[in-house]
Amino acid sequence: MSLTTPRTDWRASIERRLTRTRAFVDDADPEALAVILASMGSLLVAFVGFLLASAWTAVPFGAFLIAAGYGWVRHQALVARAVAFAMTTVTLVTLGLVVAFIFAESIPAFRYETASVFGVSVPGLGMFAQARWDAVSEPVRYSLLPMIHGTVMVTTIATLVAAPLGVAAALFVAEIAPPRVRELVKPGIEVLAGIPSIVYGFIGFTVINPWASDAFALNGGSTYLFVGMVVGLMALPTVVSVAEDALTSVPDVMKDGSLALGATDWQSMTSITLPAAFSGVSAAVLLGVGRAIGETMAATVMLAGVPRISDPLVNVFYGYETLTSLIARGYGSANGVHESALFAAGVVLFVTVLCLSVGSQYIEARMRRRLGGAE
Amino acid sequence: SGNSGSGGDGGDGSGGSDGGDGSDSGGSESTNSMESGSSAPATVTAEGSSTVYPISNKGSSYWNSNSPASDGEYWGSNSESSVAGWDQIETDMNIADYFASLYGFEPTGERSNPPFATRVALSHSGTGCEAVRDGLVDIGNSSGPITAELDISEEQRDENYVDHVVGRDGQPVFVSQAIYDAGVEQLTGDQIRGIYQGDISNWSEVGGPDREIYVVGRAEGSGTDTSFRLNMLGDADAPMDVDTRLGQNQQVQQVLQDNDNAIGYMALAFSGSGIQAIAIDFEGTVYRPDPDAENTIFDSEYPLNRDLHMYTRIDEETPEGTDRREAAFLNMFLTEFGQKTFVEDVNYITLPTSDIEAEREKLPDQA
Amino acid sequence: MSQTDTAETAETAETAETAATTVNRTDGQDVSTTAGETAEETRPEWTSYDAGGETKLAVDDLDVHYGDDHALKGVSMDIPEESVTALIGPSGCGKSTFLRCLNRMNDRIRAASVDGSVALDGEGIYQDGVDLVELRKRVGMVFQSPNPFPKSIRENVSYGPRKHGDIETGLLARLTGRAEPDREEALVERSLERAALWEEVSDRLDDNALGLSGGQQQRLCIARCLAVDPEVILMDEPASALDPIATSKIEDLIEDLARDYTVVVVTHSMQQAARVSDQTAVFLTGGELVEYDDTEKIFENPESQRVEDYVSGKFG
Amino acid sequence: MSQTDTAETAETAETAETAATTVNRTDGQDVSTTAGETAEETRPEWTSYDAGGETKLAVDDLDVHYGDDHALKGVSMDIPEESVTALIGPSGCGKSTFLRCLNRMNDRIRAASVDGSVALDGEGIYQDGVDLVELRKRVGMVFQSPNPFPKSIRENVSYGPRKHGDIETGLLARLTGRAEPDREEALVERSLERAALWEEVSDRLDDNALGLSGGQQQRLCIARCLAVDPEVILMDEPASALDPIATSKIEDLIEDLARDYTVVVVTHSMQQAARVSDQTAVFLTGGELVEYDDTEKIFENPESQRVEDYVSGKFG
Amino acid sequence: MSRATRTALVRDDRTAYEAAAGSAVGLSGIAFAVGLAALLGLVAIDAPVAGVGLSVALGAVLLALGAAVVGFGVASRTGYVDTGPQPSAGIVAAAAFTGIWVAVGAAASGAAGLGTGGRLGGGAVLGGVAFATTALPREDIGSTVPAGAVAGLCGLALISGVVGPGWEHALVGYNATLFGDTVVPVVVLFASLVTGWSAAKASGGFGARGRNVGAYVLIYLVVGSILAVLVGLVAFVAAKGLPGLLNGVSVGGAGLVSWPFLTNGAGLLADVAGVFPALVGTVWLVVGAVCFAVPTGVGAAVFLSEYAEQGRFTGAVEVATNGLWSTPSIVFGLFGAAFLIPRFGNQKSLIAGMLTLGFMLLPLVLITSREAILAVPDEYRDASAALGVSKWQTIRSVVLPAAIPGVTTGVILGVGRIAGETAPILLTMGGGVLPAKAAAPDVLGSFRLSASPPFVSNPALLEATSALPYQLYALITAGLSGNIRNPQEFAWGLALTLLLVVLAFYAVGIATRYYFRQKLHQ
Ligand SMILES: Nc1ncnc2c1ncn2[C@@H]1O[C@H](COP(=O)(O)OP(=O)(O)OP(=O)(O)O)[C@@H](O)[C@H]1O
Ligand SMILES: Nc1ncnc2c1ncn2[C@@H]1O[C@H](COP(=O)(O)OP(=O)(O)OP(=O)(O)O)[C@@H](O)[C@H]1O
Ligand SMILES: [Mg+2]
Ligand SMILES: [Mg+2]
Ligand SMILES: O=P([O-])([O-])[O-]
Repeated sequence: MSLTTPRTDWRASIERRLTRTRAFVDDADPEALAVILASMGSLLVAFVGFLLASAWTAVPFGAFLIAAGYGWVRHQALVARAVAFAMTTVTLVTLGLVVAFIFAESIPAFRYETASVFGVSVPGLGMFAQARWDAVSEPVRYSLLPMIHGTVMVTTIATLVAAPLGVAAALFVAEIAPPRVRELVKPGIEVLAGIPSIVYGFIGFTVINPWASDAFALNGGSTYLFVGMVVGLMALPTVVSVAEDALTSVPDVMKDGSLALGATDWQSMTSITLPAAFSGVSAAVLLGVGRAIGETMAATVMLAGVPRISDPLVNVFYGYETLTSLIARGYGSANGVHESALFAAGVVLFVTVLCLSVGSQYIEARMRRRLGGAE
Repeated sequence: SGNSGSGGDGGDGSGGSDGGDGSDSGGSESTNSMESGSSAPATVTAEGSSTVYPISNKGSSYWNSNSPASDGEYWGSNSESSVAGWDQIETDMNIADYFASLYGFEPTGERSNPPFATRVALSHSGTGCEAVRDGLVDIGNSSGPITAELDISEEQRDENYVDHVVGRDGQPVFVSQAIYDAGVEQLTGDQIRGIYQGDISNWSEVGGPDREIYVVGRAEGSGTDTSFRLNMLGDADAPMDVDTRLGQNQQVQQVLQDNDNAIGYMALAFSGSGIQAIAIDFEGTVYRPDPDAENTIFDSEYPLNRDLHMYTRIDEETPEGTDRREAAFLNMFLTEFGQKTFVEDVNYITLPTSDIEAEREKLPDQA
Repeated sequence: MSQTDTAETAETAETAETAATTVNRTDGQDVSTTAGETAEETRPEWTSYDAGGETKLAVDDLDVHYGDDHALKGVSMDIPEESVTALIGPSGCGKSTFLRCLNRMNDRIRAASVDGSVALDGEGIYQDGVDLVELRKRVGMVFQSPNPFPKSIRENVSYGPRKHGDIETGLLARLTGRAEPDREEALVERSLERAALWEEVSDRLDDNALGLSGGQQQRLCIARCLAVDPEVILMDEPASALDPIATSKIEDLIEDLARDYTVVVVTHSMQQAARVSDQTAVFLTGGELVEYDDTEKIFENPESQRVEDYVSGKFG
Repeated sequence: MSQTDTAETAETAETAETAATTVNRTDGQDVSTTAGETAEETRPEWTSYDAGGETKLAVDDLDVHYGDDHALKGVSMDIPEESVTALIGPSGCGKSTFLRCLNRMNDRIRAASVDGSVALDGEGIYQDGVDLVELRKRVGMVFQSPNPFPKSIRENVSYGPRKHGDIETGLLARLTGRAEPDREEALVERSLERAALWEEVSDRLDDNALGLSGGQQQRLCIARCLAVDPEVILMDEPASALDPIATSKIEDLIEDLARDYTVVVVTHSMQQAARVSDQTAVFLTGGELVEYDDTEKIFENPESQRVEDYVSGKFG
Repeated sequence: MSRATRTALVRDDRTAYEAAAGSAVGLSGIAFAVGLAALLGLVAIDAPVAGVGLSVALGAVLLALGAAVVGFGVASRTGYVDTGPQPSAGIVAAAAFTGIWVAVGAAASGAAGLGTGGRLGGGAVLGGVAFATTALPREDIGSTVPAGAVAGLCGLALISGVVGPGWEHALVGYNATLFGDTVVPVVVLFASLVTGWSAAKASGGFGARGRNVGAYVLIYLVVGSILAVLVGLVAFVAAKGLPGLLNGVSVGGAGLVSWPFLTNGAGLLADVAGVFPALVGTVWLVVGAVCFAVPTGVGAAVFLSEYAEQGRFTGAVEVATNGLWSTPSIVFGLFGAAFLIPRFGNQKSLIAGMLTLGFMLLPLVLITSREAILAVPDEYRDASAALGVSKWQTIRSVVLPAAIPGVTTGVILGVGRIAGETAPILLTMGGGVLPAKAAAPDVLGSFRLSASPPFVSNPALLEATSALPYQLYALITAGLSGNIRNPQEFAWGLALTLLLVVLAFYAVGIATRYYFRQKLHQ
């Protein structure tokens, strides 16, 4: 595609939209237009009021409700469409606000941790260029490296647990299980997703940590090993259900084709189904990794809560701190740059997980295209 | 002092109380909920230190229960038990009614329905000090001085806050039972400093068994941590090197019980079975965790000894710093009854009578 | 269809309608599939055809249910070796069901339950202990719509032999010198040649098979099946998705295959059945095998009135 | 189809093949739809048929593109009032596309773009400012596969009138005394009766419509369409999913409807077209209208060689 | 080709060989189960079994299994039994055994006191041997001998007591020590897995069928363990929590159940401390989140799938919603703390918690509603349009009713997820550790009208309120104390209550989906 096409595309689509809007305005009943303008306008004002933390926010919001209610009775179709549009906007605004606030609040920390490379000062570089986090004693530094190390450790172990087990369980549910068993196993694994993470955390804290401390003569019971395993168990259902979707979306005729050639079930799975569903399965693993990275409570109650890097780096018998537990533990008592540094941890988390999400969506879309082309 | 955001709306009974009220049976627990109506004074809210929490929570529970004077278990005197300091009180009013009436509030006469409710939230000192600074609560509980917690000067403190000291804590250092049994019954201040600054990492270095030391610290910003740094390490911002940091005192106690190689610092109220307070040798003076010893941690000479504060804030509405609701509640702790029930019984050190008098001076005049 | 037919159509329609109503009245049952047949009792002798050659597959009193749905009713027929047997009949009459019984692909359908017996070379394939993998190696199947694997053409063809261990490939085999790329190459070429596809694809064996046209894909599936060297080849409407040119190629191929294999082909096109098959079995609504005989006999002079109506296009 | 046909089939197939190859060779383009026609120029006079009655729909030089795909090429025809017009032709020749142009259902397909004009009672339906809702009230449509709403039979039938506000129901109407349950009842009964369904469902009007059989569902969809009281009824293969009995009921109904309505019906069955229609339009591959004339004429003596080949079953 | 090497269509009845291999699989399974029990501390590894310690007995079993497995391979190789092995066990098996034996070699050389170089060397030598034994000979030898050797070695180690009760090994530099109590069960688990797989292959006669059986044994084991963990978890929490939950339950005269744990607070004077305020808090949280997220999510889904042109805009929204869906809950918490708290009285409050959870629920509702709406067949829309019905009427009367099953299911499952969330409310809602009954929010009764802005206020919404997951967290970090008589029991009862609340949502959600599916397929 040449460079100019998208631009003309844009212009054309904007023009199209403009003409359509004009046509819409021409067609619509003036009263209906007035009602829509009134309701949308007051909603906008209410939103601005809310942003400014004004005590008057309730007034335009009430006006919106009244205008929308009146419009609902008189011009339902138009108002419904306008309200649906407003809801879409609210969704987008939510994401926008999440991004805006997390980033805005993290700015002081990034400023504070400015470091210079080759004479250029880069805000936030200090968070990744040294390994000291100490919010109390001099020199006060906010390095995220220890927490990133912890997150990587936990996520790696969780993935080692969740990926193979999850894919195996997905294969079982999609391909192997007799129907009756499937009808039991599938909801069972879904229920696993429902167990609140604080319950895992509670069991981890009261049962696993003391046991680990005993069984391995540890200095304290917190270990990345067992936090990772617990988090892996939590990420497992995500992997299973997404991978299972991918596996079942491989057309039956492909599997039938393999079986009819005299291949065994296992051969059909490994040579046909799994390769065909490969992107879907990897998307499942990515999503599982995303969940593991974002898992908070189990890590918070099971880890020691000291921002430190274990020695040697791969020592799974220590469990210090992850990005999530840092936030959960520190928020509320922290203030100033310290608080802002917690938001910086949130930014790192958010960006990482967003990348994973976008990556898995891309991979999934590719799979859909490929399978679609196969038909 | 400042009101919380909700206080301005005219607190209602359902806003309730944290530390617990209630009645003998679950069924009638709800009787206090609505009657108080919207005209009642706002709930007194407190937040902060887990060290001060046992005192203020117990006080709040008693207050919210508003037990009648005939109830010997929770307030007042009857044939079976006599209450410390009861002779100075001698009333037939319910407990909260009595203390509130001293500041002109109308008694309700109903169990579980005090003239106004109190609520105490648990976090740690830093959070409590911030909350009272930001006007989120009426009372900020702190086990460390607000000057260290908020990093403010003493002038700023005197300008903005009233410091109500309700009791004292001789902050002991505890070790796991196994370590104590193995002979570590006493450490010098330097040894403890060494342990907490990462220079000593094995019990054998201080005469114990050949085991690593599991160094337990409290959350940064907690009063216990601040006082420990201040009194033991010499500076509120002194560097520390611990193996784990725990949210609240109680959790430190649990972890010390669960591990057999741990050392930790706590408030007195949290001593328990499975852990042992050790004697500490400060430049030749050995302070023992025994009230009857020659030098004891219950003594104000003990370097780790500290005051337990409840701060209120001075602002335009309350230039005195303490309004009538707060005063009525705080006053309860500053009686002989209060010191015995809420301070001594939860294992803290009561204030000497002279100090009580000085503290009561800070409160507004009684009605 | 001759031009005079058109004039008849109105009449035909009416006959069909009354006939159908009759069926309804006599059976008293719900006719949910395509119907419109005259009521008639099927006679056993209509289906007891003997082709003369060796019997490859002997089907005896086969009943298939899908849940409560009786899809195939007491079908018995002997399929002779090295010939083409066509199965025709209106939609939903159970042709595909019957075909899938011959290599037990019906086992993969949850609701299906099969009674009766099918014997391959005299060995019952529904008895206990039958090795399905072995059975399907011997009874190959080509599906209605082409379903190549999303792999290269070469891999598609050599898939079966590889999985059966007849050809070794892969890193380890190459390391241990056991890989036989030449044998694989020869097998792929032979199979593709038999399926009349070699010329078209010989220079792009490593391309993805999904890039082939529909007709090529279908022939690739046939080649894939031939590579396993089965004895029986089952084809379920192998040309239904194809254009006329591709169709005629497949038809030629079928006739060709019958020299070495036993071919059973389901088709919805009577012309196709007439063109390619040696014997034809006619299934009618309700899952009955109504008549089974020489193809010529079936199309020119069937015993059953219903079959006559059907092959002359009166219904279906 | 007479029995002698069978002998011819092999020949026919071959002819078809060569024909198809010819098409391929002359056009040089990919024939993705079923083909096999002889090359021939369409002449305008073959389609300029005048039925004599009032023209209900006048189609003039209609072109439809799906993206780059030219699906309908310069089609012009006048559809007379109160008669049945059949559209036939091989798959993919644009019959459905044409039909959907008549009530602008093509607007709902994003890729479709329509040029040319269609006039209903002389009023252009593609000009600016046409009210689609109004248009579709007047030009109703019945789809290929029955698609009743997952609601009760009654609600299905009264759906259109309710939404148009012809019948008021619901709480508010009942409270204000505007509800007219009797009028609704009458309308439902009348529509179902016209669709020859009343007897079968009169005692279960509140059952879910999805519980009906295919034929009943199709008639329900017709009833649903009649309840709106349109002037033109478009039907796209209304019997393709049905068994012969249901089909013949629908066919009777179509003939019946033609007394009051203008009916346009697409069908894949030439017999059906011959049975029910007054005039027939034949579309052939590429989206051309090749011939349009009296049904009898088309089936007995068409002008175009390709149409003759087509109706005599040589291809398609 | 295959016609020449055709094996029988009908396999004879189970041969003695298959039966033996089958029992070896079974025995491996039993060893696995015992190993698991020992790991969980259900049995001690020095418990006496037939006169010897369990560890020694297990060693003997492993040794026997190893020998048996090797025997199966040899019997097949020598043609003593009829099998269908392939020429090689394959690259995957070769890699796995190489890895295993490298580890064994390294560990053994380490134990023999060799340094890093020695370990590497030992590992490499044994790994090389294992690779050759697996990859080069025929499959029947390649997949049995290395496996049997692993099991045999493990068995010998256990029998000889090289690893056994009282054994310990400090992991230098890792601050951890391995003890026999954990290592023995792990060794048993591992070795029995290997022999189970190998024996399963033998019982399938090696070749494609053998691999099939082997893989299935492993997969069944994996799924079995997952389910066991699930059941174990729920059962464990139930067993620990039931005493607390049922504390003081009694049935009154009129059939009225008094359930103090659910209806009491944790007040000073309450007989049985309960979780009423947190329960009410959770209910209000869910109600609030649903009130925000469901109309918004469904509205947006309607707009996106019915009105908006499918293109860049909808694509962007899809990416955004999926991004929101996978955003960590703690980040939502941060957002709520930074955005909502300053706007609602500057303190943690119920309404901040509601909205934060609502933000989390929003993408879930949007995604599932969108899927449900897209799943409504276009035929319905076309049919309605062809009847001359306007777009909005069609959406309201046809599309939404048909989509409701999907939307409902999605909402219920989403609610189940947010009801158990802790991190966001930790930062936005807070609440007490052991609130008394009166601290339960009375939202409906607290609406106040006033003459000054904001004109409507509701103090109950603006107060910090407890919720079940938060209370559990607070109990963990605050430690267990207070007026509660049996704090452990209280905490487990609380955990069970939370688990039941969330699982109930899931059960209802799954059942709804099942019900609608059944209804659709009728
Ligand atoms: N998987 C299935 N589950 C339930 N019923 C089925 C299934 N497959 C087929 N049937 C039913 O069995 C009967 C026979 O179906 P079958 O597919 O064998 O017909 P057919 O002759 O191949 O028809 P067609 O020519 O349309 O392919 C039909 O009534 C069909 O509805
Ligand atoms: N929605 C669409 N998008 C793109 N192309 C389409 C679409 N619908 C139809 N076409 C194309 O337009 C041409 C005519 O299609 P149409 O559906 O009108 O044929 P038809 O005569 O109705 O065929 P059939 O008998 O198979 O229904 C075909 O080539 C088809 O591929
Ligand atoms: Mg079929
Ligand atoms: Mg069509
Ligand atoms: O009293 P603290 O909880 O702040 O240590």
